[in-house]
Amino acid sequence: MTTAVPAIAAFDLTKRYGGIAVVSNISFSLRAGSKIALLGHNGAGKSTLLGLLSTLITRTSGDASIAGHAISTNPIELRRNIGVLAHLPMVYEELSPLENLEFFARLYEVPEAATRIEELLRAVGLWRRRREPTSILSRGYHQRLALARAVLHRPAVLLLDEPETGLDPAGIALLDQLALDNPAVTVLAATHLVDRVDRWADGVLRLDRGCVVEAPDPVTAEVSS
Amino acid sequence: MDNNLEFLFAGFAVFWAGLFVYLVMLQMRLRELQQEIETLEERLAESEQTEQSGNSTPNSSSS
Amino acid sequence: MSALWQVLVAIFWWVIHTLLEPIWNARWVALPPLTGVMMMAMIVGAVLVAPREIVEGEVQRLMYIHVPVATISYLAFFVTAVASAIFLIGRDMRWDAIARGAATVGIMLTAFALLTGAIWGKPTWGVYWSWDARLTATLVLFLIYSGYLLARAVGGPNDEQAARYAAVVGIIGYIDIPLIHFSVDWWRTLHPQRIIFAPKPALPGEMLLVLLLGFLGILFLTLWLITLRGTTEYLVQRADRVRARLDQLERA
Amino acid sequence: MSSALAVFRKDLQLAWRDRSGWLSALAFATISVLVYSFAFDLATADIRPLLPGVLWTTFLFSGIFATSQSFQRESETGTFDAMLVAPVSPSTIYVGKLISNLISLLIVELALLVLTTILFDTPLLTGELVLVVFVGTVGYVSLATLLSTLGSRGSARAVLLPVLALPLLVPLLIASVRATGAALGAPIDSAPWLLLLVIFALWSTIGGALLFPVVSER
Repeated sequence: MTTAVPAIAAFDLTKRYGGIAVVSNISFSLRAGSKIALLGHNGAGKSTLLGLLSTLITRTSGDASIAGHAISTNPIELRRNIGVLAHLPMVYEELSPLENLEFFARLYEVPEAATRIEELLRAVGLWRRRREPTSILSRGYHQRLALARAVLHRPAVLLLDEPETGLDPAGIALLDQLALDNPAVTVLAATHLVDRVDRWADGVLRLDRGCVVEAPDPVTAEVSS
Repeated sequence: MDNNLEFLFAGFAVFWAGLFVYLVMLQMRLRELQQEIETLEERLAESEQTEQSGNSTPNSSSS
Repeated sequence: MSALWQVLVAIFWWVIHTLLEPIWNARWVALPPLTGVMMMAMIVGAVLVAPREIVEGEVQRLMYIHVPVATISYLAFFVTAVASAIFLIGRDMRWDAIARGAATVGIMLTAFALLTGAIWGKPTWGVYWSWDARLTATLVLFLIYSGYLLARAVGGPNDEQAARYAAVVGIIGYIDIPLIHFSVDWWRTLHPQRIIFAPKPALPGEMLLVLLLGFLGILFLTLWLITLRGTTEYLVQRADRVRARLDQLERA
Repeated sequence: MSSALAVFRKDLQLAWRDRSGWLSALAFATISVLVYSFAFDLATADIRPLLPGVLWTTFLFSGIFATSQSFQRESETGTFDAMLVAPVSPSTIYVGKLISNLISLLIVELALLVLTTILFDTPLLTGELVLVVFVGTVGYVSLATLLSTLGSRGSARAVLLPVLALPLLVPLLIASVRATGAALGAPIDSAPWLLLLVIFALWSTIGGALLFPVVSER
């Protein structure tokens, strides 16, 4: 029985802005393949935690690991295993959807990028309009393109910050198909649509003023850190 | 060659006066800051008391 | 390779703790009196002991302030660069406070150097500003580290991002010095004109002694000012942290 | 390295698609050359000694302006974060950005040289001069690209960047003006200006690549 390495784990992770610990001594571990909803009021530290885990925000103290790679020692390898969706669309307005995905495919060195891009653009319904500048597309399509970019390199872990924003019901169905119901992927998603949570999540991580107040039971096996 | 004493005096005056003013300002600023921190930390201690007795949500104190 | 790096960093921290720590702890006790004594000696030396310069007259006594201040301002900026580097490695905001304090003192010293240089230059060469190579370099440094303070002031006392950015400017600014000196020296030699502030080769004994006194006086003064200023910046950071904590509590 | 190439290709695509970036730099450069020529009455006086100074002040201001614009767009739309999240080191992003900024600015500068050749009918496009312009541009673009990550609210940023960058660029400014003067046949002075320019370019490129990860952290 190989020891189960937690897909996402945090060890006393802290981020301090001046006097305030926006994220203070957060520890948890999430099983691979689990879908966890990250809940909490505004300012509870959700976005900061996601930023810390995706190495976009530098930690003040503590550590975290994704797919066995620690943010303190191996950030580049860690980033190979994560797909990120944040508040900002993070796509180039002047480039077309096709060009956007081609750039990120080169950046992530995705094998046979062309087929993967076509598959994703068809899935999110952008294949017909793949050559138009992204700027003329609606906010919903921006979000779909960002979603396609997040899963482009088939990451094992998805860190989503309110992924439903701007999505119509069809878009939300896409979100479920590509991420929330995808068995191979571990998802930690901050969301405000609480009523949807029990439909897709099998655990809840709740934050209040930077501390964990509710967390799924830690991964049983010894945490290899 | 006259001694340009007035320039010598001007140079010394500029340096010493400037230095003295800077030092005095610095000391005042330092003392003022120390007092401010004391009052702030008292208020912090008080409000943390009321916070502890008020509700028991876990909270971290600042460094 | 990284083992070697670990060893180097360990030695570095050992030097900091064993050598600098005791000096740092004794700073309040030692620095003020030392500065006082040295400054007194400097004044007495400059005004009374040093012989009157035949050619330039009494105003030449400004040299005993101008030359030490101009030289030791480089030390202040060196402290800024080193403190910035340590901050970037250890991410301890106290080093940012020291770097910021040292830069402020450095800028004040360069301002004094430029001022006394102008006052000394007017009667002696009829010119307040003479584009002399070293004076120009001092002016450039003054501008670079004013930029450092501006960049640091973009964020609050505890804004780590602004502190990191300013630290980079502080380090680049110091590494720029040799390049500035080369370019300014060669630039000056294009227009042959009298060398103003190059120390005359044969400075009579007493003058050299007083100049040395001047150096020591300004050195201790600078160390004391950096300590004072650094502590002020640190207290500003602490006050800001406590205030932020209070806001959070009162809002909750 | 291929990721630096990816960033570089994307930036060129962006610059081609959204011409406002470097076109405004070109407009800014052209206008300042005209302003200088009216101010110094360049058309009549013997302009050879003044021309290097005019060229390089224009290059520096328009270059710093364009570099900070390109970074501003990236950080606003979040695409800079999108690159930072990719499994590449920030230094390769820096190299990609540096080369694309360099290429777009070289285009602006060569266009300006052609314009100045016509306006003042002095042969500017000599081999040596283009080399000096290239090395000088590498020097200031690498520093401007590093410093353009200065995050500051509102318009202060557009003013703050030149104030921050120009004192650091004094050695480059002096060396490039002298080297350009020599390339234009000014009386040769002994100082090896091109060597100093090359050293500065190396210094700021290596420094930029090493320090960029620090300034791109949040």
